[in-house]
Parts: sequence; structure tokens; C-alpha cells
Amino acid sequence: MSSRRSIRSLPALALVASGAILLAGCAPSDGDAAATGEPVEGGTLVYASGDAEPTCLDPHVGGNYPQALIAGQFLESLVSLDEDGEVIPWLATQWTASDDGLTWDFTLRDDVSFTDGTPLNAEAVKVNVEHLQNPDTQSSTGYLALGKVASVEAVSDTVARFHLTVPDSALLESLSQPWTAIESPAGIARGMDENCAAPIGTGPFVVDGWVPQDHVSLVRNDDYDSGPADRAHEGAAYLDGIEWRFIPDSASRYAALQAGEVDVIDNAQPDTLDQASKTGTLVEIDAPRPGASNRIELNSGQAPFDDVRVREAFIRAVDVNDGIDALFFGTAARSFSVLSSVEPLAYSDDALFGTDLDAAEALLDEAGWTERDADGIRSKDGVPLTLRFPVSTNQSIPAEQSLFEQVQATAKQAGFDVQLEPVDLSSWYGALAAHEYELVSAPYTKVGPDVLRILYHSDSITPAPSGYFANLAQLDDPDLDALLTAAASESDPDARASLYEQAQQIILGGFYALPLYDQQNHFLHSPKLQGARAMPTVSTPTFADAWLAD
Amino acid sequence: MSAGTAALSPPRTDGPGPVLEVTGLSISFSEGRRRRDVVHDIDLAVAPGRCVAVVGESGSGKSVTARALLGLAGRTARVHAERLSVAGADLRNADERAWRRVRGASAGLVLQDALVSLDPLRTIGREIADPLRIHLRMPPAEARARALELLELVGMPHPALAIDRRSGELSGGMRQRALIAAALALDPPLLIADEPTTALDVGVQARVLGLLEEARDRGTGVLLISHDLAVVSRVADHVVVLHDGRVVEQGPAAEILGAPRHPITRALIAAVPTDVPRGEALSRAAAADPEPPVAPSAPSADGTAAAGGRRPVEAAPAEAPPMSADPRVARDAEAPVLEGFGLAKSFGSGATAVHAVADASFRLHRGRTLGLVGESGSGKSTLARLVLGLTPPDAGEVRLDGGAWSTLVERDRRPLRPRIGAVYQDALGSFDPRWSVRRILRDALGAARMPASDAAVAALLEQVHLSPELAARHPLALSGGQRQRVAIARALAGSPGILVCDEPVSALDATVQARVLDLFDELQRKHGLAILLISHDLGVIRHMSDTIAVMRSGRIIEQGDADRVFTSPQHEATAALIRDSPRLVPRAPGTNR
Amino acid sequence: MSDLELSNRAVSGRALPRPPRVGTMLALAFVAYLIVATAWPAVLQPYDPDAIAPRDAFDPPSPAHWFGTDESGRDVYSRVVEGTAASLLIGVSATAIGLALGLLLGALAGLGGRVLDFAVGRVNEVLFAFPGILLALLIIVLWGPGPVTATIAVGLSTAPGYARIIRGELVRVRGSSYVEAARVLGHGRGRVLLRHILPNALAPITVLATLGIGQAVVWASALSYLGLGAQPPAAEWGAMLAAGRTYITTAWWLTVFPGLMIVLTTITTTVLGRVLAARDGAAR
Amino acid sequence: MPRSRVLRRVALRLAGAVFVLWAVATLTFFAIHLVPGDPAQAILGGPGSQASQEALDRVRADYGLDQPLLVQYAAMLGRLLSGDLGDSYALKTPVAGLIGGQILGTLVLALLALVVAWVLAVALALWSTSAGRAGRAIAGGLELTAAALPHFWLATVLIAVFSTALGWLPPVSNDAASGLVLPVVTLAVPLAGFLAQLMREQMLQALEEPFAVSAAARGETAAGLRFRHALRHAALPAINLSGWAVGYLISGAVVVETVFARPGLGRTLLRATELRDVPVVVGVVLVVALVYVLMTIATDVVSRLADPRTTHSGGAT
Repeated sequence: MSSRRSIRSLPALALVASGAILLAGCAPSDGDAAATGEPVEGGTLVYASGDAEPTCLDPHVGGNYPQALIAGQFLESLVSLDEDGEVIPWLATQWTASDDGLTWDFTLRDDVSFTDGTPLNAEAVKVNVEHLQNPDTQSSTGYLALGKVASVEAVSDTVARFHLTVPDSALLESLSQPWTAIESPAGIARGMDENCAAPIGTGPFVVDGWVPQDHVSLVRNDDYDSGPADRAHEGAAYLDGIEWRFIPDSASRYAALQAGEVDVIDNAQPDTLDQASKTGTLVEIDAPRPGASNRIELNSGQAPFDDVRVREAFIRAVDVNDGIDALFFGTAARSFSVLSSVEPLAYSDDALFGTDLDAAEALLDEAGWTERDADGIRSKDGVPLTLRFPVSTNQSIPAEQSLFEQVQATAKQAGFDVQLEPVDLSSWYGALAAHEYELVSAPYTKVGPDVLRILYHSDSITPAPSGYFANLAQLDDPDLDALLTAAASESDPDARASLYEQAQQIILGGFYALPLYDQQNHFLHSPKLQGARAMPTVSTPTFADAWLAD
Repeated sequence: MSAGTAALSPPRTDGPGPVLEVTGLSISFSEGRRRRDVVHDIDLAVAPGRCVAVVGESGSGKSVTARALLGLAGRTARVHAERLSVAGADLRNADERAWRRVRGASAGLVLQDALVSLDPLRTIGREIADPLRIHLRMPPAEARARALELLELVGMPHPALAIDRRSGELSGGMRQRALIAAALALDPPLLIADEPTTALDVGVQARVLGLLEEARDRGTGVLLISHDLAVVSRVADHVVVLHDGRVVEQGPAAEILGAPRHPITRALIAAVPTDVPRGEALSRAAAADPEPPVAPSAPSADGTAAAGGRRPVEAAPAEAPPMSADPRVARDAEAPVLEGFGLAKSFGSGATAVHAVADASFRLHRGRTLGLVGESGSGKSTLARLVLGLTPPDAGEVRLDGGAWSTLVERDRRPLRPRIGAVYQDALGSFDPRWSVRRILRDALGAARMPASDAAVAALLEQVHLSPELAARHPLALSGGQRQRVAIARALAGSPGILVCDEPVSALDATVQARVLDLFDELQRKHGLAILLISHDLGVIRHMSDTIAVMRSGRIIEQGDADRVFTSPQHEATAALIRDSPRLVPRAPGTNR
Repeated sequence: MSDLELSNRAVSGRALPRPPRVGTMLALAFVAYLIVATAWPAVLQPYDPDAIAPRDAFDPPSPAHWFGTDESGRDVYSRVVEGTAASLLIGVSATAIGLALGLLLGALAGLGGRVLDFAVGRVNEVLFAFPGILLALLIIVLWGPGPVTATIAVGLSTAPGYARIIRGELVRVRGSSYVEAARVLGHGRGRVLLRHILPNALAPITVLATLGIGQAVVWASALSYLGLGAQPPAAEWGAMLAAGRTYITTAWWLTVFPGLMIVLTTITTTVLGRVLAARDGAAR
Repeated sequence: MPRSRVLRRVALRLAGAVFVLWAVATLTFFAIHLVPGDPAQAILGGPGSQASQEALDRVRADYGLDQPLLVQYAAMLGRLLSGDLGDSYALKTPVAGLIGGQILGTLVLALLALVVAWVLAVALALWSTSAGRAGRAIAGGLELTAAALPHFWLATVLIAVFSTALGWLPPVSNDAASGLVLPVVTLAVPLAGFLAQLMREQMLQALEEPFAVSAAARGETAAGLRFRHALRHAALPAINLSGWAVGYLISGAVVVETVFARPGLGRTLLRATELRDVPVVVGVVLVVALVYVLMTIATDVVSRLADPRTTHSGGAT
């Protein structure tokens, strides 16, 4: 069951500061695919998703990654990003911000209408923002993304004016996300049940039907001609439609792709990627998620990790490099940063993470963890050096869980007693809410370095009613808070970059986290499929320019 | 003769040849590596219109022989014969197809206990039509019509209805008729009947035997397998006596039954209780006694020793019988030890209520036997349960030794229970499957507040003429007779004044039955036991009882002195019962026609 | 949720006949192996089941590693041995729970008179109406996943079957003529119950237990596979299987061997159950 | 057994069925409400959601979660009577509709599997009883093994062999019938193992019975004995088992539907379990209970019509 990304991105937040985005692996393989052959009309693409089936197709509701994956096929946003991370026009042709940064004017395309015939206009944008901000919508991601938007005013049919409470230099990126995509007001007016079943947008495809547990069928929007500025071709999509299937079992999913039952799968497992690249029969799209890297947070809020020496000892003690090579078959590179490698402002320092058992032992002795029992587990004043490590089986792919087992094994040499607790999601959140953890891994999808504010600003320690809080390292450092707040509203790129670098130095230097690798996001598809690519925004695939060669 | 058989029997000039000719038939079974011989070198011949009876006790190999004649002795059996022909077809090394041509066409088979011999899931109509379908490829409609004829032929009541019934919905007699009808469907020259009347009420028994006779008189050769000489004596022209798979004696029925030469035969004949006077021992020293040797021989109880000498009845010397010169007068003077007044018991309620016992009264005196006889379902066993205080009567009362019994609450009855001992038909079933003989008897002694010592156990076994070594054994490891003796020993544990015996011998072979009956006699003399003997077998009843009560549909229709009831039955049902019950009467061959 | 009708016959002596001697011998041998694996796993383990060796990950079966190595380079065979205890524990305790409850219900129904019998009968119908995994899932929704919940769930779902069989036995024995004979001898109810009814009616429990364990192991492993039972890194067979299934395309041995153990265990318990059944079938 | 008696019995069993369903509903309802855990939280995006207190309160009011337990219980019973199973926490749509859309796939799967299992079992039984000692040993081994196969393992192996290696059959279900083959086989094989054991022994017993000897003595062929006599006797216990079998199959469907990515009750239930979507879980349990009860009634009636002997008793306990 690989519903990990869905859940893990439940709290995915709006992106704030601008940040260029590279599509790492995307360029080679996909680039070739796109280059070869002449586009072919027709054919239905079969997409097999390993993510949990959305409970609602409207990404305004809740707002998680599975929704983003499919919504990208039938909804469009005001703006997008190109491969260099520059903001480019989409439904909005141009935008201007006032000097105080408190009002933004977006000029919309005047030739676009939703697939239900409703014209796209400023009023529609207004309605969408209000929909996102209405508590009844139960929006999480989109709601937070537009947290600084006070209201939207329809200046004219084509000009929508955003009034902000405070300057928000990340507004454009926020609006580039699927979770804030623009839907037909008429569609929204139908009420949540109907809108969840088939949201109405301006995208290249239209939701035609949804067979729960099985698939969503999408058909071509013949009148489509509103792709983002970096689209590969004008007009409607080549494909007749997409059958969007849900195949939770990864082995079955891969087998289906091999058998030609499906054309694309997501959440491809490392071993299958390896096999595919060896045989060369399948094409890979590697689109690491933006935001944070996959890392293990060290709970500095309580003993023993309230002592920096113990944190460093742990990080020096564990050895994950071999594990990552073996488990991910070289498809994932070791990361030494808390930010994703696609984040240009990612600051990385491998020196901090060299494995050195003796150093670790020394640090622990120094910290007073001197007694050792028969198994070599250290203790201090009779308290054993136990590290509780709740692992959500819904969120961590098997390879990752195996890696944690290896962490457990290597840490033991230094005298740490890592207690892996594989639990289901609610128990996992329960453990976190009750602070019953010393180690935890909870990657975070979000564009831009502002993710650091979410993850490490002391504000993020205060929990929501559900007990959820984002700062799992429980890092509470006024200096860091100041840096992050400043960076968020700093519009000068260089100043901003240095602010974030200082922030990351504090985080890495304080040994609050053990970075592992980027958030893996691999797609495999048959060579028949060409012209498919991942959106530079949140790495969701788009098939607006794709076709099935025969 | 039907087409099926005409094809099989070659034209013969020298009159009708035998429909069955067997010489040197031997059968053995392979058990793992070893082979066990069950039948040695048997010769048999059945001529058309004749009835040959093969008699012998269980284990004598008679049933196996019957099946072997149809090639149905089973996978593990090895059958060898110098000559084996049915209706002229040589079957010595016949293959399955050859056998199938014979089965049902030239030879029909009637097994005992039609309840299990008819497929409970198929209508008897289809069962009877089978041979027609199989051998003549007769279309269903036609076959059904023929089946109907056959049912009429065998005297099935309401054949039109019965034809669509399954065996479960028919009475024992009707089933047996259906089975015979199926066997006769193609009017085979040979009919093999294996214990066809066992477990049937005498009335039905008589009618079934009648059917066999009719078949025989129509010219069918009948091979009758039976342990019941009385039955045999009625229909057989020729008798073959089997013992341990060997023919010990054979010849015309009259000779064998009238003047048996071989001791086995004599034992068998003597064991038939019918007409043997009350008190006279039935068992004689048989050549091969399946039971362990019992108490040492002593001079015989009375002078009337038949050839071969009787096995003495132990400890029952005539000089000191517990009964006075004119016992009846004397004892009737005494108060009865057990009395029943207007007992009634019914099950269910309203219209569907079954009146198992209605207004039954009886008296049982010390040292005397009350024989309770009647057809199955006449309420005998229910009455027994009332007497044993296992179910309370709806009306009436059972009094024990003049005191209350059936009216007592169980707690008060319990202390009195040792006064009544019970012996059941299925001895094995009445023993806890996990217990050894010793434990069973100790348990019984304990219940009677008696010292449960090994000595006491040994004494009990002694009383029933079993060697104390058996105490260690498990009932499963005992023979039928031995089990019944253990059951009796258990009943005697509380040294009761009364024994209630429900069909105590009907599951036993004739000679074993004889010895058990003699044991009852002996114990009665020794301890002055009062015995309530329940049986469907008039022979047993007549031999054992001083007084007889005849039950019919819950009522005691006749009650009185044994001889009187038998010599001059007042109730016509009693008369019919006596008429129908087969008696061992040596009959000159062919006197029936 | 073992095969009711089969166990029922196994018990009621209408039994499936005793398996061939060879089968019995093999079964006993395997049981011996399982016992060793449970009590002294180290004896059978060529390697430390938890020793991580990332460089040796995914080695196919070889003389060095009979069952190959897993994603962390651990010896699969050693882990399979290690997992025996956990897997059997789940199977055994699930069966114990099921039998205990089954005994209670069965006894109430078989000895408690008409009213109780009827009541228990209805209760049984209700329990029967939650087929196997459904009951398990329901319980898991309530108490959260994990080996304990899985064990309880499997145990509960087997209870009604046992209850039905035990009740049947009690009724059969109560009506038997040896019980009647005991009453005629003048024994009190209590004594008859203790000396005759219970010992005879409960004799088949060993058979039921044996037959049940195998099936319990299978269902428990199914829950583990669904991620609702024991979780990796626990070396429980179902969990190992679930973890290995991810790599089925590249490392079949991770899936095949734990599965094989489950199958063999179940076959073994069934064979032995039959042998036992044939035994006390003969004693009847 | 006369029709009237049959009908009367059916009526009785239906009454029993209603009772069972009521009991199941009540049991599950109270079980769920007596354990800790906030439904409102589950409704608002489940654990980890950042729903505000106001939102939680509103939801509690909307779903009547602030009512006393007994009031909620009464409300639920009332809804049940009108066939309303409540709304899914996760999907916010009526559970009845959700299940209605899923149940067919599962029933088709289960019933097909039942049929296939029967065919396999009968074939195996017929063959093994006519085969010699060796044949029986082989058959016995096959049955034991089949009955011991865990569904998910069998499924995995079947996919590896028939899809990945041989490429004969699709590894995941599709609209074509070919997509049904592997799931059905996966479900059917272990059940066939159980049924075959049962039927084979029953047939061997029947063939030893006197009525079989009598039939043979009428010249019945070996095949005739098996088909006309033994098979019917073998079928009866197997029929009685079919009620249990459907429950068994639906249990298996949970696994099989997951492996083969088939839509159905099984996956619905599994997903609801992960999301703690209580109404859906209860709904599915209720519906399956209904199916099970109806199935047992059906098998009971069938076996009674097939077998005039009223000796054996169908139904629970």
C-alpha cells in the first residue's frame, strides 16, 4: 500500500518565496521521448496510480498529492513555472503588484471558458478564492496557500485584483499549484458532493466518470487551447482520453505495465526502475518532489536529544550510504541537505554527516551515557539510551522501512537502542501528538525554501486541534525564527539566499536532522507513450502534449 | 425368462441344468502383506425352482461367498474356483464387463437391511428400473411401467404411490419388497438372498419369505444365506452348513435339520429356542467355541440328554432348585417385586402425539420371568424406560417391592436404583468408550455402595463365566457374547432383585445367544431374580418366560401364563404373531408342492 | 475459520481416514523441526537473522544462503527460522482463544438446557455472519492493527465453528446409552457429567486445536500481508512475505520461502489432526 | 419433505436472518462508539488534518455526534430500516450507494470462484475415487496443499508465472473476461481443496455402502455407481458447506481484490479500515452478513430438497 505521498502531503503548504525548479531526471529520458517521431492523434492512455484513491477529485477540498496528480489533467492554474523555475503565464496572461505589495492585478485570457460553457472571468477567480477560504470547503493546502489573501475584487471581466493583508512574495508560486487551480463557478455551485465527483475546469481533459476503487475516466476537451506558456503544441490534446486506474499493489502495478495493460505507472519501486533501465524496455521519468528532502528528524524537545552531543553522536553513528545504494539500486542519491536537491537554495554540507563510530562513542561518554548493558546499550543514571522511532507503514515505502532497520542496526553499535515502531497512520499521528518519539521521518512537499519555516519555525510546534504539528524536530531557536521570518518577506534574491543559508547552517549544524535523499517520485511508462512530462510546479505528470505512438 | 437371460443361458438338452454351479470355491483377503483365507473349497449347486440355504454363524464366510458369486467380494479379495458358472456362463476368470452382464440379469441379489441397501436419495422406482435400463436399455417410461408391475408382484401396498418414494419414507417390509422387486426385475434364473429377513418383524418376515417361495415356485433358483435355522427350515430344500469358511455338512433340508450329524449343526439346531421347554439349556458344546472356556463341566442338569451331550448348565443342580414343587402357586402368593398400573406415555402433543404406551399394567414376581413381546414400535422399549425410571409416566405408576418408584423424585430414587439391573441390546454402546472392563464394573459396584475391589470385580466376572483376566481388557477387544456378559455382570453389581433386559440377545449369533439365555436362567435360579425380558423373538420369549405380555401399538393386548398364551392365544394379533414366527420344523424336501 | 465440516467429521468419527504412514512420519519430522526452530532457533540458523549487510542485499539462493538474502542482506533462511516462533505463537494463541470461547458457548448450549441452547444458537449465527477477515477488519478498525489484534480477531472468528462442534459432541454423548446406563446404575448428575459426558465430549478438542492452528497461521499471515497484522521488521512469515512481495519481480525468493513455510505448517497440522482424529475415531 | 414445511422453514430462517442483522448492527454500533477516537476528526480529513475547533463542532452537529448514544442508536436503526447506511466519513457520499456500486464485482468474483471450486472438487473426487491407491495418495496430497495455500501467496505466484513469465493472462483485472481468470482461480483453488477432501471421503464411504453393492449387483457400471449414487451423497455435505464457503470467499476477496486491483467490497472495506471510515466498515459488514445469512438459508433449503432424509440439520448450531 503506497498511499504515502497522499498522506504525507496532506499538510503540504502554499509556497512562498520564488525558487527556480529543475526537473532533474526528466530532461534526458523524457526529452528524447518528446523529440522522436510525429505526434499521433487518438488512443486512450491508461495511467496506473499507486497512490491512495482520492476521496474527492476537487483539490480545493483537503488538498493532497493524489488529488494534484489527477487534477492536473482537467484543472488549470492562473500561472505556471517553466523548467528554469521562472513564473510563466497560464490562465493569466500578465500580473502586476503594487509597490507596497498589498494588491496584485491579474489579467486573464479572454478566450477561455470552462468545459461546462461558463466563461473564465475575474468573477470566476473571485469565486474560487472564496471557495478555498470557506471553512465548509475543508480546504487545507489551498486554504493555507492563500492565507495572506484578504479578498479578490473583479475589477473588470478580465482583471482580478487580489488584496493582501501582508506582502507575500510567494503569491505567484502559490497560485501555480494544482491545489489553487481555477474551477467553474457553476461547478462549485453544485455543492461539494457533485463537485467532488467531477470538478469542472479548463484543462485538456474532462472528468467523464468515476468508478470508485477502480478508475476515473477522462475524455479529451476538444475546445482546449489554454495550455501554459511552455506547452509543446497548440489546441486540444492528442489523446482521446485517459483511464486513470488505482492499483495499490506495487508488484501488480509493475506487472500490469510489463504486460501492456497500462501505459504509465507512478510510485515505481527502486528494483523495478533498476530492472527497467537494464532491460531498456520502459522509459523512466524521475521528478523529485520540491520542498524538503527525506530525512530523519531528531526530537530536540526532550531527552536524550535535548543534548546536542547526543544528537551528533547519533548522526555520526549511523551509516546509511550502503543501505541507500542497495535498497534504491542507485536510483536515489544520498542527500546532505534538509531541502530537496531541486531547490536552488538548498545548502548541503556532507562534512557534518561523516560516519565516525569512535567520535560518536566519545561524544556519548562525554554526555554521560557511560554505562552499557549486556547488549551494549548505553544508559545514564539508569535510564537506557532508548530512541523511539514510530514509522507510518502507510507513508514509508518498504525500501525506506528497510533503511530504518539498518539505521537501527548501525546505531546499536554506538549504544543506541532504536525502537522501530511500525504503526498505521492514526497511531503514528497519535505518537507524534503525544511526543512519544525521539526519531521520526516525515518528508514535506512544497515549493521553495520557505518549507524551512514550516518545518523549523518554533510556531510550528503548537499543534492543531488534531494534535498535528509540523516542527517535528521541535527546534525552538529565536535566531532561526528571526532568519526564517525575515527571509519570507525579503524580496531581494541574494539577501534572501544568504538568510536561508544561515538558517540551514543552524539546522544542519545543530544536528536536528539526518538527511537521507530526495523525496522519490518516479514514473515508468511504455515507449509507446511520448511527449509526457512532469509539471515544473509540484512534479505531477501532464499529458496535454502526450501521444501514443504505434 | 426375460430376453436378458435367455441370451445368457445356452440351450440344454438334458433338462434344466443348475443355475448356479460352484466347485472348489476359495476366497482370501489380503491384509497388508498377509493373506487371510475366509472360504475354503466350497461346492454349491442350485437347480431352477429349488432353494439352497447356506447357514452358519457370523464369520463363517457365508456373506462373502454370496458376494463372490457376483464378483463383488471386493478389491482386496482373491477368489478361486475350479468351476463357477451362473446360468451357464463360466465366470472363473470373468472381467468386469462379463460380471456386469451376469449381475441383475442372470442373478439378482437381495441384501439384509433394505434401509441401507436402497439408495436413500433415489426413488425406489428408479432403483427397480435400474436393471431394465442397464441391461435392456429400456426407455424410462416403459421401465417405470415395468417397475410398477414388479411392485404389484411383490405385493407392495399402493405401488403407484410407493414408486416415487425413497427408502427413508418406507417401512422395513416395504423396503425389503422394493429390494426384492429390483432383484427380480429381469426375472433372473438365480436369486441370491443374504439374510433377507433379519431385523424384520415376524409378520413382515413371513411375507418376505413368502415372496422368496413364490419366486422359487416360478422356477427361480434361490440361494438363501441365513443364520436363522427357523427361517431356513421354512423355505430351503437343501441346506449347506458353513463354519469357519468350510462346509461341515450339507444335504436335503429334512436330513440336516431332522438328523444333524455334525456337532456344529447340532449346536446350531439346539440353539434355536423355539419349542425348547422352559428351563432347559439351549447351548451345547460346539466344536469351535468362539468364546473362552467357561466354568468346568459338571453333570448335566436333567436326564434328557440329546446325542452329543449338552454342555452342563453351571450351578443349577435339579436337587436344589430355588423354586418349590409347584412354584407358580407359591410365588403368585408372594407380593410382586415390580408392578405397573395403567402406565401411559405419549410423545409430542395434540394431533401429532404418539401414544407409545397406553394403559399398560403388569406384575413381576421374584424368581420369575415376564416376557414382553411385540413388533417394533409397539412400545416395548418405552415401557422398559418407564420401569427403569428413566422417563416419568404420563399416567399410572410403577411400584418397586410394594413401595413407590416412578413417583419418587430422582434424588430419592437413586438409592433404590441398585435394586434394578438393566441389560441392553447394544452392550458395547452401553459402555463408556474410554473405560476398561475393570473400571466399568468398579464404577457399577461403587454406584451400589459396594466395595469396588479387584476381588469383587473378579467375582462378578466369575458369575457370568468370564475369566478375571478380561478385567484389564477394553470392551472393543471382546466378542459380542463376552460384551453382553460384561453387561450382565454390571447389572448384577448391585445384587439387584430385578433385571430389565431389552432385546439382550437379538444382536448375537444363535449359539452365543443360547449361552447367554442359559446364563439368565442360571442366574435367575441362583439369585431368584425377577426378569423383565423384552424381545421381538417369540422363540426366545417362549423359552424364557413364565408369563407373557404381548404389546401392540402401546397396549398390552394379552397377558398370561406362557403356555396358555402360546397354546390358546385369545387375541387374533397374538395368534398371527405366533403363526408368522418361523419355527424349526424339519420338512421333507418338496413337500410344499 | 478452519474448514468446519471437515473438522466436524474429523471429530465425529465419520472421519477422513488416517493419512498414510509416510505422511505422518514427514509431518512429525516437520513438527520436530518447528519445535526446534521455536525453542532454540540458533541451532538452525547459519547466520544472525538481524545482521545487516547492505552490500550482500538481494543475493539469490546459494550454498552460502539457502534461501538467498533480503533487501538488507540478511539471510532469509535464518529469518524464516527466526519467524517460526512469532508465526506459531499467533496461530496457537488465536486457536486457543477460539477454542476457549467455543468451549464456553458450546458448553452453555450443550448443557444449559433448551433456552440457553437456543440463545447460544442465535449468538453463533450472529458470529458466523462475520466471515473471517471481516470480523478481523472490524476489530482492527476498533483497536488498531497489530499482531495482538490480529490474533484476537482470528481467534474470535473461529469460535463459532468450535462452539457448534463442541455442542454437537455434548448432545451426542448426553444421549448415548452409556450415559443412560450410568444413570440406571444410580449415579448422580454431577458424577455422570464429570465422569462420562465431559471426558468423552471434549476428547476431540486436541484434534480441533491441531487442525485449527494451521488455518489460523494462514489467516493471520493474510492480515500481516494486508499490513494489519505483524509488521516488518518483525520476522513473522506473513510480514516477511508482505515485505518481500514488493521485490517479487527481482527477488522471488523473498516471497516464495516464507510462503512455503506457511503452506508446510498448515499441511502438517492438518495431517496430524487427521491422525489424531483417526485415533479417537477408533476409540469410539 | 412437503413444500409447505420447506416454506415454513424458510420463513423461520428469514425471521432469524432479521434478528441476526439487527444483532450485527447493534453489536458493531456500540463496539464502535464505545472505543476512543473522534469521528469528527475522521470526517475532517482523518488524522493529521488541521481542522479547526469550529469545524469539528460543526461536523459533530451535522452528523448528530453530539446526541446521546441511545438517540444515535435509534437514529441508526431508523435509517437502516429505510435502507440508509449513513454517509461515508471519507467520501461524504451515502454508504448504500458506495456499496451498491461495489457489491456486484465481489459477488461475481465469489460466485464464479464457488462454481470453479465445485467443478475442480467434483472432477478431483471422481478421478481419485476411480484411481488406485497411488491416485488417491496424489489426490490427497493435492487437496491438502490446495487447502493450505494462502490467497495472497497463490496470487503472487500465479501472477509471476502466468503474467510476468508466460504473459498469458493480465496481472490486473480489466474489462475483458481474461482479467477474471487469475482472481477466480486464486480464490477457487484453496476452497476446491476443502470441498474435494470432503467429497472424496464422502464418495468412498458411499461406495462402501450396501446400496452401492446392491446397485453393482444390478449390473451398474463403475461410472454409473459414481454418478448416479456416490456423487449425490458426496454433494450434500459440500452443499451445506457452501454457506460457509461464501463467507470464506468474501474474506478472500479482500486480499484478491487488492492484489489484482479489482473494484469490490473487499477493497472498499480495506480502504475504509485504513481511513477508519466507520460507516463504510459497518455498512459492508452488514451487507456481507446479509449475503451470508441468505446464502445459508439457500443452501439449507437446497440440501433439504436434495435430501429427503430430515436426519441432518442445516443452519447454525
